[in-house]
Parts: sequence; C-alpha cells; structure tokens
Amino acid sequence: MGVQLSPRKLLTIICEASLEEAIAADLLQSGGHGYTITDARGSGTHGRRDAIWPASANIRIEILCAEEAALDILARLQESYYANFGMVSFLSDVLVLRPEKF
Amino acid sequence: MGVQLSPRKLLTIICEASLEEAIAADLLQSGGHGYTITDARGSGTHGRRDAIWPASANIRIEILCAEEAALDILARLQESYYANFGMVSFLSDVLVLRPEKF
Amino acid sequence: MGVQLSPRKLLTIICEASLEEAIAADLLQSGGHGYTITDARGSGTHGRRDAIWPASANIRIEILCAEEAALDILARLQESYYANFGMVSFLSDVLVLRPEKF
Amino acid sequence: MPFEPVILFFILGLLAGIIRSDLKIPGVLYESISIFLLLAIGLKGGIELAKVPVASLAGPALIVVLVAAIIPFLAFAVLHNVGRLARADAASIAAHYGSVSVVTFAVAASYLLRLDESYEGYMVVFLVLLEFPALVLGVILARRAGGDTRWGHLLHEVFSGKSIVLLVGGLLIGWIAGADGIKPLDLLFMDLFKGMLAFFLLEMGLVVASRLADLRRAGFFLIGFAVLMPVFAGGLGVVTANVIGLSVGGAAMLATLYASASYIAAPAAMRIAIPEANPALSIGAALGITFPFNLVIGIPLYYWMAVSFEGAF
Amino acid sequence: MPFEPVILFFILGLLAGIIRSDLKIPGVLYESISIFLLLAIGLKGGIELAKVPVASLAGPALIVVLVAAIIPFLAFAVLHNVGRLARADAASIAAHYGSVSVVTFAVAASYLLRLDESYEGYMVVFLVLLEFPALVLGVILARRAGGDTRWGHLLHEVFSGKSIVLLVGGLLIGWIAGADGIKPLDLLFMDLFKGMLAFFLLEMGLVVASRLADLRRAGFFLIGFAVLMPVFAGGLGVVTANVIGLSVGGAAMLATLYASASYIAAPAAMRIAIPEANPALSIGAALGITFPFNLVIGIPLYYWMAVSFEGAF
Amino acid sequence: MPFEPVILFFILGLLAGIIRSDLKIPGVLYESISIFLLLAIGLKGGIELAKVPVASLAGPALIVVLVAAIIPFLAFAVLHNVGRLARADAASIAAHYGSVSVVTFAVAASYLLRLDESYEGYMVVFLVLLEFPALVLGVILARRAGGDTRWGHLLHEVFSGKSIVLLVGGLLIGWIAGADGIKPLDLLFMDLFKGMLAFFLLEMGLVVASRLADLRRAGFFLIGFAVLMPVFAGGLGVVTANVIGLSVGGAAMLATLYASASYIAAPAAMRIAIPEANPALSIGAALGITFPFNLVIGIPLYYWMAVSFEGAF
Ligand SMILES: Nc1ncnc2c1ncn2[C@@H]1O[C@H](COP(=O)(O)O)[C@@H](O)[C@H]1O
Ligand SMILES: Nc1ncnc2c1ncn2[C@@H]1O[C@H](COP(=O)(O)O)[C@@H](O)[C@H]1O
Ligand SMILES: Nc1ncnc2c1ncn2[C@@H]1O[C@H](COP(=O)(O)O)[C@@H](O)[C@H]1O
Ligand code: NA
Ligand code: NA
Ligand code: NA
Repeated sequence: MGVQLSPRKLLTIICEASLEEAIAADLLQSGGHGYTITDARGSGTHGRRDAIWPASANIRIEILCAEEAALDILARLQESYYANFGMVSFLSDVLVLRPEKF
Repeated sequence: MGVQLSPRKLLTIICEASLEEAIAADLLQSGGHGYTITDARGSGTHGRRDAIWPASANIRIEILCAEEAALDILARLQESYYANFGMVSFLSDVLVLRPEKF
Repeated sequence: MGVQLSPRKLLTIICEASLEEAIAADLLQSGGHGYTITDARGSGTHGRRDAIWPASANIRIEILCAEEAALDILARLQESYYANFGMVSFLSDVLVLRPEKF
Repeated sequence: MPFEPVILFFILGLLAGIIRSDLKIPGVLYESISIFLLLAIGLKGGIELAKVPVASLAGPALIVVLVAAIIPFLAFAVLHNVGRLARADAASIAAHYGSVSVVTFAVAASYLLRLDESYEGYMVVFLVLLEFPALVLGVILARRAGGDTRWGHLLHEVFSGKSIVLLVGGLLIGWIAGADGIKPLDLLFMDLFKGMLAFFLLEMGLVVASRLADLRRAGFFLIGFAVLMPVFAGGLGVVTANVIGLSVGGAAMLATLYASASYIAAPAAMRIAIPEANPALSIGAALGITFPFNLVIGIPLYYWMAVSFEGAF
Repeated sequence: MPFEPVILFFILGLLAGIIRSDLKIPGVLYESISIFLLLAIGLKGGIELAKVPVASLAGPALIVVLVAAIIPFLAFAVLHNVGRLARADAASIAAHYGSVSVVTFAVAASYLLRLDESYEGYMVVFLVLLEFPALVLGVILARRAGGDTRWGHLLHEVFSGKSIVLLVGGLLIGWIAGADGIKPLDLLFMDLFKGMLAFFLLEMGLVVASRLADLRRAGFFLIGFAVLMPVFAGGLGVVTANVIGLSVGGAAMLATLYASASYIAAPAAMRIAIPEANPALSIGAALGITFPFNLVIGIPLYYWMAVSFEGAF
Repeated sequence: MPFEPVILFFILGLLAGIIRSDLKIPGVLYESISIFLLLAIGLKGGIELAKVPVASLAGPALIVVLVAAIIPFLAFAVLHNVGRLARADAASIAAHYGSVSVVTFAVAASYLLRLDESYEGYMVVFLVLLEFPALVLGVILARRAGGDTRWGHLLHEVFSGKSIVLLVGGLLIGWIAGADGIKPLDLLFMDLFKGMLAFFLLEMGLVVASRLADLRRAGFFLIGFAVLMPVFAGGLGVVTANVIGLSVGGAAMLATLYASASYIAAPAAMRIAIPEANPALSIGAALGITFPFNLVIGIPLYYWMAVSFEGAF
C-alpha cells in the first residue's frame, strides 16, 4: 500500500458568517494549523438563514486536528459563542496522510 | 474536560438544486430540527453537472440527527426521489454537544 | 427498516481551485464513478487562501467509493500533487444506499 | 449581415465550450442577467401597454393563447405516437415548445430594429400570456394515465416562478409608472439591454456546448422535431397574426414566440411537475437545437414568412 | 404619483417574497450592488465637497452630529425603560436608529430630484459623519452595567467597516479628482445609479419579506416605536436644518438621515459588539418597519415638514 | 494630476486591504469584470482592425513578437544566473514578464486619452499576440534540464485559456460586425469600460494588499528586478515602436505592453505547466510590485520616453 494513514479528528462548525474573522483568529490562537471554509445556508433553532443578504448567511468551517486540539477548540467555542450565536459543531474520525501537519 | 459529547448521525444528501425547497419541506415534516446547505457541482451516473446554469447545479445538504430520524429521512428520499433524480446520500457517525438539539 | 445500508469510504480532498480539471480527469481514470465539488477558502501551511481572486481560491472534492479505490486515488494524489500544491485529504467511514453505485 | 450581430456572442460561447476553454461564466452572473432581462422586457412592455386601451387587447390575446394551445397538443401527439417517446417525456417536451423563450424574443426584437421594422409594443403581453398555459397543459398530458398531481402546488410553482413574477412585475411597474416615471431607469433597462443580451448569449453558448452530448441520446427523430416544430409553429404564428391584424413586424414577433421553446421557466417547472421525464431530452432539443436554429435561421425565416404572407393578399 | 416610482421595485420584491416566489437574488449581487451604491454616493459627495470651502462645513457638521446623538439616547430610554426591552437589545436598536440608511438617503435624493427641489450636495458628508457615532454610543449604552468591551477592536470594526471605507474612500476620490477627473466614470457611477437602486430595492423587498416573521416576535411596542421614532427624528432633523441654515431640500434630506435606521453598517457592527442582543428585533424594526415606512410615507412627510417649517417663518 | 484618476480606486482598495477592512469584493464579481474587460478590449481592437488592411500588419506584428522574446530570455538569465533563483521559479517569473497585463494596457489607454494623444487602434492585436508566446518560452526554459512536458496539453491550456478566447473572440466579433454592427453594444462595452476598470482596480488593490506578505519572502533582489525589468522592457518597446514606425502614442502603448507583467493568463497557465515554481514569487513580483509601479510611475515614464525618443531624431 503506497499510503500511510493516521487517525485524526475532523471538527466541523456551522455558524453565522459574521463570526468568520473572529473564529479564524481563535483557531490560530488555539494552535490550529489550518482550516477550510465554505459558504452555507440553513435552518435551525434560530430560524431559517437563507443567505440572501449578509445578515442571514452561514459558513461551514472544517478543522483537521488531533483530538485534544479539537476538544480545546470546542470548549472555547462553547464559552465564547454558543450563548449568543446560531452555531452547531460536530466531531468525526478521519484518516489522514502526513499526520504531523495537523 | 469542559465538553460533553454525545453520538449522533450526520446524513449528507447531494442532489439537484431544483429539489431544495421540496427536500427542506420534507425534512421539517420528518421532524428534523435543522439542516445546512451548500452549493455544489459534480459528476455521477446522470453525467456532469457543472452548475453553470440552474438546470445543472447541485446542492449538498447536511442533517444532524438521531439514527432513527436519519433512517426515516433516507427511506422517504429513496421513495420520493431516487427513481427520477440525480441523488446520492450517506450516513456517518459524529459526536455533538447539546444532543437534545438534534 | 426500509433502507439497506452498506459501508463505503468517503475521500475528501481540499486543494487549489486550479487543479479542478486535472483532478476530475484523474478521478475518472482511476475508475471513480462520481465526485462532488464545492468552492472553499482556507488557511494552511501555504498561507491564507481567501478566494478573492482565482489564484487564491480552493475547492473541496468528495468521492464516495470502495476502500481500495480511495487508497488508489490517495496514492496518485500524493505522487502527482503533494509536493507542489496546497492540498489536504482525509478518509472517513460512511454508510450508503445502493453500494453498487460507488 | 443576414443575421443579428449579437448572435456572434452565442457562437463565441459555443466555440469556447467546444474547444473546452477554461472560460467559465459564474452561475451567479447567469442568474443576475436573466433577472435583468426578464425585468427589462416586462418594463418595456408595460410602458407600451400604457399607450393602448387594455380592454382592446383582450380579444386578440384570447385568440393568441387559444391558437397557441395547438402547439403542445400537436407536439405531444407527434412525440408520443409517432416518435414513441414515453408519455412523460413527450408531455414535458410539449410543454417546453408550447411555452416561449424570452431570449429568442429579445433577439428577434433586435433583428427587427436593425431592419427598421416596427412591431406592436404590447407584444410582451402575449409573451407573458404564452409562458405558462403550456406548462399546465404539459402536466395534464403527462397525467392523463392517472398519477397524483398536486395541482395547487403546481399552479403555485408556475405562477410564482421567477419568469412570471419578473415579467408581470415589470409589466405592472412600467404600466403604473409610465414612460416618464421610468425614464431615469432607461439607461439601465433600455439602453444597456442589448449589451446584456450579448453577454447572456455568450453564456448560453457555453451552456449549449455543455449539453451537446445530450443530443446524441436524443436521436434523429427528436432532432428533426426540434427543427420542424418551430417552423410549423412559426407559420401558425404568422397566420394568427394576420387574423388579429398585426403588422408585419408583429407577425414576425408572434411567429417567433410560437416557434421558440422555453428554457428558463419550463425546465424548472417540469423538473418538479413531471419528475419522471428526462430533462436531457427536453433541454437537449429546446436549447441544443431549437434555440440556435431560431437565432440563426428561424428569425429571418419567420420575418420572411411574415412579409410574404402579407404580400399574399 | 405621490411617491418615487423606484419604490415599486421594492414592492415587487416584497410581494414576490410573500407569495414565496422562487425568485432569488444571489447574495453576491446584493453585495456587489451595495458596494456600488456606497462608492457612488461617496463619489457624488466628494465632487460636491470640492465646490465648497471644507472649513466652512465644520461648524454645521458638529451641530448635526451632536444633535443626532439625542436619537440613540432617547431611543434607548424609550425601549429600555418604557418598553422593558433588555439593556443589550435596547442599546443595539438605539444604535441602528442613531445611524443612517444609505438607501433611504438615495431614495430621498431621487424624490427631491423629481420635484426639482435642490439640496446641498455636501449632505453626503453628514451621511458619513452620522453613520458611526451611534454605533459607538450603542456599545456604551449596552456596557454601562459593566462587561468587557475590547474598544480598540470595536473602533477598528466600525472605522474599517465596508460602509465607512467606501463612503469615505469615494468622498476622497471625488474630492481629489474633482468633477472633471471623474467625468469618464459618470456613466457608471452617476447615470446608472438609479437603475442600480431599483435593482437593490427589488432585493431589499425580498429580504424584508423574509424578515416579516421577525415582526411577530417584535410585538406591538416595537412596531409603534419603529414608526414614531423616525417621525420624531425627522422633525428633529428639520429643526436642526433650519438652525444651520439649510435649504428646504437640505432640511428634507437631513430629516431623512435622522429618521432612517441603518441596516448595512449597524447589523454587522452590533452583531460583534453586542452579541447578546437579538438581531431579529433590531433588524425586524429597522428593516421590516422603518425602512418601508420611510420609503412610502416618511420621505414625503419629511419633505412636507421641511416645506411647512420654512413657511412658518 | 500627473496620473490617471482611475488609479485612485486601486489605492483605495490597497488601503482598505492594509487596514484589514471587512470590504470584500466577491470573487464572482472579479471574474465577471475580468471577462467584461477582456471582451471589451477585444471588441475595440476588432473594430479598429476592420479599418486597416490586415496584411499590412503582418510585418510589424512579427517584429513586435520577435523582439518581445528578448524579455523572457533576459529575465530568466538575470533571475537564474544572477539572482540564483531555482530554474523553475526563474522560468515562471520570466513567463509572467514576457506576457502582458491587460489592465495595465487599459490604464495606459486611459492615460493617453486624457492627454489627447492618439495611438494605433490595432495595438490590441499586438496585445493578443504578446500574451502567449512567453508562456510557452517559460515552459521551455523550465524544462531544459529535462522533465516531461505534455506539450499538447500545455498548448491547449494556453490557447483555450479564457484571456485568449475572449480577446481573440472579441477581436473577431468586432472585426466581422464592424463599428456599425457593434454600435448598439457601445454603451456597455465602450462607454462603461472605464467605470468597470475603476471597479476592477478597486478589487486589484484588495488583492495586492493580500499579497504584500509574499513580498517579504521575495527578497530585495526580486523587488529590484520587478522595478528595473519593466523600465528596460519599456525602453525596448519605445525603440521597437520607432523601428516599425508607430506614433508617439503607439510607442507609449507598446512600451507599456513590453513592460507589463501578466497576472491573469500567466498565473493560471504556469501553475499547471510549471507546478514546482512557487507562485508567491511570480505573483508577488508581477502583481505586488510591477503592477502598481507601472500604474503610478511606469506609464507616465514610458510616455515620456516615447516623446523624448521621437524628439531625438
Ligand atoms: N440539525 C441540524 N443539522 C444540520 N445543520 C444544522 C442543524 N441545526 C442547525 N444547523 C445549522 O446551524 C445553523 C445554526 O443553527 P441554530 O443555532 O440551531 O439556528 C443553522 O442555520 C443551520 O445551518
Ligand atoms: N461517487 C460519488 N462521490 C461523490 N459524489 C457523487 C458520487 N456520485 C455522484 N455524486 C454526486 O451526486 C450527484 C448526482 O449523482 P448521480 O445520480 O450519480 O448522477 C452528482 O452530480 C455528484 O455531485
Ligand atoms: N488543518 C486543516 N484543517 C482543515 N483544512 C486545512 C487544514 N490545513 C489545510 N487545510 C486546507 O487545505 C488548503 C491547503 O493546505 P496547505 O497545503 O496546508 O496550505 C488550505 O488552504 C485549507 O483550505
Ligand atoms: Na413556443
Ligand atoms: Na437615524
Ligand atoms: Na511584458
């Protein structure tokens, strides 16, 4: 097998687009090495967010990292944003190449 | 550890963009509490869908929910859309905060 | 239960948008049956990629397939692109309907 | 030039797609320009409508809509009975051809303008009225064998569709505000119209190039249909125009409306209303064959038919 | 017509949203046109600014800004003490009403143009100056009970916000380049302005339609506030305009500025600066009630107030 | 003003980026406007081309292209041998500088227009011809050490690239339709051109601001190269222009073409053709230094060189 895979965690955060800069800054502070963002819309307890104008747009952030870092980021998010913002996060198991990168 | 994680299912659906309204309505009827949508393009048995005009655009829908709800939604999708629409779905295991939300 | 689920792999690739055509061609050559692409932005060891112009845009590619195919694609990616391009991939376990499709 | 120069943009897009250029028009631009075109055409029609007594249009409009209903019925019969297409496919294609193409209409208007041939400005009212009945007829044809159509849902889908909303909305705004009220908007909605149309045709060229593969699936019968159906419908349009006393320009425009096949409103409505119909067939025919045919050959042909037919009396 | 025809586009968007049309204006188009409008308004103001000695504006500008500060304080008192809204909500709403709406300003300018009523061109300078102080006041009001505001962060947020950057940037470019330097850009930034505004109002109609549900949550008190507050602020604007000696048109414009509530700069800034405030309340009131109220009733009313008040001397 | 006012939009974008404003121009708008600019420039050139006998251009065009080949070879030698950059990096940067920047060309055209200095309209043909040879040369230089270039693939990449397709397509449409055929499109493609250019320069300012960090990685040698290379190439352009007998305006335009570095076609082509080259270096130099240098200092300098050189005879 030509590829060496190692387990890591994938943390996905779905939240209001207005948090993009703040969360990106938080992630780098928490020692994250990278993240990926896509634009999203959706629906949840805060109602429908249809992304037809900036105030109703969501983003979807993914962070590949070690379990510890993922839990650390989750704890920070919970503390800083969960009370006041539309936000959903989930953690899953993935296999990666080059584990030292994450 | 400051965070309490519980297992849930993540159901991801990739389908023609024209189904957005119909599926969103279905989801809320099946008792879903929320969903997230991103715009997508792709390729599959129905050929290339390059999203250069509405008729060839895809969407990617994610629903966090309990296993039962996920299977229920899958059964409905299979019945209503699989025969006539380009559509792919998959289920994965995730951990969430605030499990009562999903 | 009305649905029959089978295990498959989900391979996710995040890379520079300029690789879209090349990777799409590779995938079909590796015997892939389909893929889904969304536009993305992000940050990693190659710096911030904010997608404000084509040269700084990312894409996120998902491929549902059997384990073998996934490892095969990963090996090809590693050989062709890892040295010179911003690229991250990960593999996860999913359950699908109609397994013969992937 | 025998054809409208704006068609060259369509050809450029088509060639770019065929040589697999990396030229990609963002989907958002497609949507934005289509909103613009629909709204602008509605506004233009509304301003013209303000100039005529609306009641006087009721009779001609009724005739135009009734005669137009021949098109989807005939198309269905040909496709289902002669061409052996499945009921759903035949019905969906019939709906596309019974409805109208806004861009084809706009190119025909440009074509006549270049020839200094005027036409009745309220033509847009016919455009609006012809857009939706065929969509409903298509569903009826598809469901004759039974099946459960959620009619309320379908009618909502058709009447709240963006084409109808923008055309009717523009029509009403133009009608209420009148030429004077709209004047400050003329630069955007009137003067820039043709430039926007050129841009849109470039995009349509790329879209058509990406659907050429569908044509192979379509087969010769459908390709023949996609050429002959508009010619027949165009003839029907010329005759109808003469019955209700339109000018030569008006006859050419009505012929174009009858001959054109919808690819904005119809694909969206049919995908939901007749899901078992294969969109590759209807879009392949309407967009891959009939649309370019009308741009290059159809419009000049319908105009020639309109001129000849008038000369025939 | 008693109102600006361009408002019809807003109504079309609103109706399209209410009947749940599939008409969707891409978010990107919303952003693009808002950038255009902000930049164009800045440029126009800068060109006008080049015509007056800037120093002579300092006094009037100071008065305009100081008097405007009454609005958020009063709004906060009414909302928090009378309406029993939470401190954060009251403060955030106060900030929205203390700041200004660029689109309302543009519609008022169109309205006056149609009436051939001129106004001081440097009004845009007031628009810029009124945009941000209320945002800072809002945060002060929210934090009086304590809490940790990262002020450096907030000020950066406000002053580097896209509204301020584009308005001030446009102002400076217009001022430096002057009418002559900008002339080749007039077609885009001046002549097309109103068409773009029409398009934007169509989008705003759709947005407002999607926020109507918020209004139920808002309750009668807030709805009343959203109508009476602008009327009071408009009156304050007319008085202030007369104190600093503006023309009748200028008084109507200042009244509109005071009466309008921000929904571009304020929601973005408040979401970050006062996260515990519920945006459904502030946006529901500012965009769901005050914005349409100002378009249809407010602007003609403020103009009438400006005319009457001048006549009163 | 010594410089083109439209540059102020670039500076605004740059400052907005540097102060980390939340002003973001949607990527889709960037793409849409770049398509517009390429197409408009092509059309304008095609109309001009229709006015001259094409055959008479063959000789001058050949000279222009051959002389231009000096630029990538010289650039490669300096970067690889003097600057010790890796072969791939040197070759990729050489390709960027050998190719041309369409926006720089457009700003130079604006600059000359303001000075009432006319130039040969078929200059756009040179623009098209200069766009791609350097891209091919760059790959040859990169591969001299061996390596497997899929040439068919590369040539397809270059010739089907959106810049070439839109420029050549526009050229042909303009040429076929002629000034008369294009007239209804003038409002969009000609009159709005400068406004669109202003908008695009605003975006480019934001893009450049986001690449400033790359410059640190680039180092002093590359920064010096990015200033001196265009000055040398500009001089070469003035001399060549005089050899083939262009006007003063034509000489300034050719100098600008030679001096400008590509950042639309080249980055896309080089990323695929020379993947081991670091794009931060080539884009940092071409876009971070040479592009602003040309806008502010280069264009007036090349014009001055063109005027002086002519005066020298
Ligand atoms: N059950 C869910 N599944 C997937 N996405 C969700 C779910 N609930 C909420 N979301 C997303 O998270 C955003 C904020 O959620 P909420 O805080 O529940 O309003 C929504 O706009 C959705 O995009
Ligand atoms: N194997 C696959 N992996 C990921 N996405 C797929 C796959 N197959 C299909 N898709 C996506 O699902 C859409 C519909 O698939 P299909 O019904 O196979 O045409 C495609 O346009 C793709 O976006
Ligand atoms: N740890 C990470 N988690 C999620 N996405 C990442 C991560 N690292 C990199 N990426 C994404 O992959 C792209 C290329 O990564 P890189 O090669 O590290 O620059 C980045 O622009 C991100 O979009
Ligand atoms: Na028809
Ligand atoms: Na106000
Ligand atoms: Na050059």
